[in-house]
Amino acid sequence: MTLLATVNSDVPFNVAQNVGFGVIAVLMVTGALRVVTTNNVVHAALWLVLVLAGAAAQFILLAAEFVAITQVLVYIGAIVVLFLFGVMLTRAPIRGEAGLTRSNWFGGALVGVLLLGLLSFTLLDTFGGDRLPADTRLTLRPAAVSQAEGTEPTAGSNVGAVSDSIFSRYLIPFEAVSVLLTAALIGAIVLARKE
Amino acid sequence: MTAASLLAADPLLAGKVDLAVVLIVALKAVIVLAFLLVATMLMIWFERKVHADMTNRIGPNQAGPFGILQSVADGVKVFFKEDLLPDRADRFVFRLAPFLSVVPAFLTFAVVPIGGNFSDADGGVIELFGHRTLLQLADPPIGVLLVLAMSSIAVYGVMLAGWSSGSKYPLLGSVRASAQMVSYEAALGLSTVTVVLVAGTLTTSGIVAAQHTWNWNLWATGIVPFVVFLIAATAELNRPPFDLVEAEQELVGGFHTEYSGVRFAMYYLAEFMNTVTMSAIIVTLFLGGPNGPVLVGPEWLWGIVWFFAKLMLLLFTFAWFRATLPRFRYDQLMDLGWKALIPLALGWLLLMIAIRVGSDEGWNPILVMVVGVAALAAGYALLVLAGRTARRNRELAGAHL
Amino acid sequence: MVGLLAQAGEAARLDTPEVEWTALAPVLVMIGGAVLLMVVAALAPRGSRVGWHAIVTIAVAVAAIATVVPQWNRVGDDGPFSVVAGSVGVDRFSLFLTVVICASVVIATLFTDGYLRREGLEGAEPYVLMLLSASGGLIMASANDLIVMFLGLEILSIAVYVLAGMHLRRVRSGEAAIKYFVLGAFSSAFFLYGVAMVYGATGSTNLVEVADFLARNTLADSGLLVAGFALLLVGFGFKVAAVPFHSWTPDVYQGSPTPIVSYMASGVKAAGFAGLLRVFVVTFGDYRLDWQPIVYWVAVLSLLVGAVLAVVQTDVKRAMAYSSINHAGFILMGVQAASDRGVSAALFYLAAYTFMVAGTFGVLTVVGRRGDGHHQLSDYAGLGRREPLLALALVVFLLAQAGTPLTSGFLAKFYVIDAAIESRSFWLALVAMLSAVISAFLYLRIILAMYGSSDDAETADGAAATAGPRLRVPAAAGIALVIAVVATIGIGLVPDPLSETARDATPELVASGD
Amino acid sequence: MLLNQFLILSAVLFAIGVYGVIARRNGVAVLMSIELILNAVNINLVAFSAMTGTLAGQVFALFVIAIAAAEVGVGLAIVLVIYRNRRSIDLDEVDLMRG
Repeated sequence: MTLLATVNSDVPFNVAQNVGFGVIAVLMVTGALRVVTTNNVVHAALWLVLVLAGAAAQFILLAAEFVAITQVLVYIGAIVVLFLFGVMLTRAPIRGEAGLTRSNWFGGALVGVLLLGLLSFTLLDTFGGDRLPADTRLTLRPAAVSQAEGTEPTAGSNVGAVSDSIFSRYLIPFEAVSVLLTAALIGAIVLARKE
Repeated sequence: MTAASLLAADPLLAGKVDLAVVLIVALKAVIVLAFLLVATMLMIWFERKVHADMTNRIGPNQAGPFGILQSVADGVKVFFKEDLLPDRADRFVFRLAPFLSVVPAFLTFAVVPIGGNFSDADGGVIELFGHRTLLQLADPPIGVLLVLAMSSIAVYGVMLAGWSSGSKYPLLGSVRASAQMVSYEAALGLSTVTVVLVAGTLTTSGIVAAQHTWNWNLWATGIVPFVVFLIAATAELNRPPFDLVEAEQELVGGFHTEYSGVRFAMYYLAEFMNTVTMSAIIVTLFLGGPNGPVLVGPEWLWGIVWFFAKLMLLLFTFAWFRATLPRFRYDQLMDLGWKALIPLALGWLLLMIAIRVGSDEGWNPILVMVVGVAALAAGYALLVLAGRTARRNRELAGAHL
Repeated sequence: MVGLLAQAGEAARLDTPEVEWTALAPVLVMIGGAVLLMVVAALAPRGSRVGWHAIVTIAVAVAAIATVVPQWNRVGDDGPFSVVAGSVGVDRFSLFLTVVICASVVIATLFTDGYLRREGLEGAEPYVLMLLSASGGLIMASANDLIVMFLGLEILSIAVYVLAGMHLRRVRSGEAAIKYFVLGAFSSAFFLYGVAMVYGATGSTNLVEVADFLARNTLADSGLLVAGFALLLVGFGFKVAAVPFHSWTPDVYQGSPTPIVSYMASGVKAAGFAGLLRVFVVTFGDYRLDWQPIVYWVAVLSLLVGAVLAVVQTDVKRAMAYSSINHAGFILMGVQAASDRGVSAALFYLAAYTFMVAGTFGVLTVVGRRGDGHHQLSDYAGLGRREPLLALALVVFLLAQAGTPLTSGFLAKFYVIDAAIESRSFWLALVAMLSAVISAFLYLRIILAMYGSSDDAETADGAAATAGPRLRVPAAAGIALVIAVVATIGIGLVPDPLSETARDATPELVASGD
Repeated sequence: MLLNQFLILSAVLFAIGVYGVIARRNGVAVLMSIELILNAVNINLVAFSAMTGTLAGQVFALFVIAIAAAEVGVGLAIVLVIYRNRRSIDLDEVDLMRG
């Protein structure tokens, strides 16, 4: 792939990180499967928490600690709590209910497997055994990637770089998010208030 | 590789990670755990004693000198009590919920710097067995966000306890409690942002370092965020006067009505543990952490001493609240959170930002302050007006019916 | 405070990009107007007789249109440009669609006012949400970055999900909202996955950089990119209601408040096509051989499914939903051509379609009566005698949709078919003409029902006349109908101004100046 | 670590989420499946960000998280409307309109 600097092939193989990835990945997939199969909505929410926490852990493996903590703060701390509120307000039975899954779930499974097959084929075909670069300092523009080659991996985190880019290059998206949240806020109140 | 650079933010892990380093980390973990547990035990005793003194009672006085071992005695008693599992409960979640209350408290405490001298350029790094380290279990680059994340995760313990009990009052209590905690998180977060703005960093050690030489955030942020944080923290902890979660007259025991034995003890413990942790966070964010004058004796000791002194002061304050203030009503609680604290914290944050931008741009600080306060006043007037209109509309609708 | 002042100097200054306010004016006016309306509505006591919410909304939309004019000239003088670190591009394409979206807001607002009064739902929130949604559409039209594009799409969608479910007492409104929401969120997630794929394949989300990358490098293996195309197409296809992502359309159109449907069919569709054209035709233009076949088949399916299923409906609102799918197929022909002529044909179609479809649903709003439930074909029986003017307006809109000469619809269809033929998609053009013939049956059926003189219609007319009072056409709705009729016939008679403007409105990607 | 480790994990989550949206009947459960898909997207974005060394992926992931929050808020409000009207959030019962 053109974007990957060729030097990546000599990135050492870190056993601990790969084992960590494997364990977390297995937990995430198990959790995700339980989310879509369990008959109890609250249990589904808890399995979802497992998946989300696993994703946060993967972000840390990818040196994206700010995304990871945001994931925990917003997803686990707010979104799933919102789900639980929703479940309680709509009185989910504590023993679960049988009819949580459609009888024609087979079609869904087929679509899922097909998509997975297509995507994995494409990904394996495109990226094969490409390794991730050792340097985790991120830059704004892709052109800088080639220049980063050969520099010493520096200590430190990307939090500053991420926040700087939000207030410079991604200023418009950042402001757009605030408009989005305003719209969602007004919308949710319009729908949820009692007349 | 990738994640290694993250760890390197801690001076301990910057170099080669050998056995000694691993042992130091383990030692720190044990110390933090033990410290928190002992502090919690003492806090329970302390609060009961203070509360008793303020209400002209004696309080615990049987176990140990001044009844200081009362918590241990209680613990032993509770441990041998029968552990009931309600028939209609969701067993797995019912068992899981207490842990979800305890664990966030521990994790939060891991980022609190409990000692160290922050007056030099090193920023609180001390020498331990020939290794340089901070006197805190972990110093992630996103420390403050971790604190906020953990406080939002603490909701799970409450919410799931109520739901999994399979009974009416616990469910009502838990919905109340979690709505309260979620509501006050916004105020908590907004006042924390003010601290981050002033300190210019998200790490707890950095925030403490920015407060050396008496430049405490308590006044650096202009006191208001501290007050908001203190009130919001009290509500977040479900402590009096915001303890209507367990308003016995209305809800029996609140979300943990169905819990007994060890599991109940865990909730009891978690409540006080969270109080200790939250106090430690307030000390870190607003009261300068371990910063303080070095008097006599070894330098490293004084950081810890000052940290403790400040912690005790806050714990006393929480006990004082409990003994003095009457419980809020639910609508008052929500009004205070949404209509007073959140606008106040947000407005103050905006004012701080305006002053900061003004000094960056070289504007006249007095003018900035005047304009900022005027804008806030206008905003407040709009808020009041909108509230009044809404009330009138409601009355009109009521008259219509 | 001391600390604040002391540390102020230490912090490193961040290079924040220059914000060119004038370039963002239309979006800012819409958002500012929405916030202002919300604030004022919160302060003013409820229950005033004048529909000032609607008046403010229209004023805001018109002001947004007014801000377009100087920029149109500026682009003419200096060429297209991009602002704020290259995340927003201003070209005549985005300005053209800004006007189209704002116009659809104006017309939908005029219908909404009467609707809300009739249903007892008065309040500022629907207008605020419509303005916010339209601002999302404007962001999409001028997005120069896939992140911005996606955020625009979400702002657009989230507000419309709520508008669909706005009629809280009507069960069908809630059903429409949940269907729209679930499928909309689903398609947004696909869109996002597609963005991730494109980012992985090209290393950037900025459209200029993506286009640059694709122009400079020949990907040995474009599998990832094609997967990205397909997933992006799902997202856009959903918004513009193209087959096979159309399954929500009939239910949502049928269940949502009718004036909101008029906005959905015009404004939301225009925004969806804005994104589609900018991302596919302009950015991925070099890879058109990879995506053209997909769009080709989507267009064919939309044309045929929309036309055939529209004819068999008995509910007029539902039939119009299928007809809008058919129209999406026509506009997709312009996309599929992937040429300047195709783009301008699509733009012309969108502008013409906005007026005719908004007008159609406006008539449906009025005929729906209190409760918004009278949409069966039988409800239209004898309308030609009871409400001759209203019926005449509907006839104009329906004839325009069918593509009758002397209406805007004829030229709109002519231009897209011309563009398809120019790009040598003869079969597609043939399918389009066939589908136009099929869907003409639907429009004729409705017209016949209105003017039919059979005994059957006579009795139905009598029954309706005795059952309910005369239809009331609110003044605002009347104005909107006049605007729509004038526009539809006007464009049909004097097409040159619009077609020349559409020809000028070519999209261009420009990197940021810094 | 290989790039594809993360991408395949993301593809698996994506597929599971798609299955969930199609196969689940409960409104809240469907929303959860959508969250699975959004998480798959985020893993993709962050992995590509690490691969290309650009920030866009991480920033985009942050925005996706914010959008997810907004979406869930609105989604649950809609589910509540449905529940109020029919005392059930079973999506298969939402079928007044057919044709």
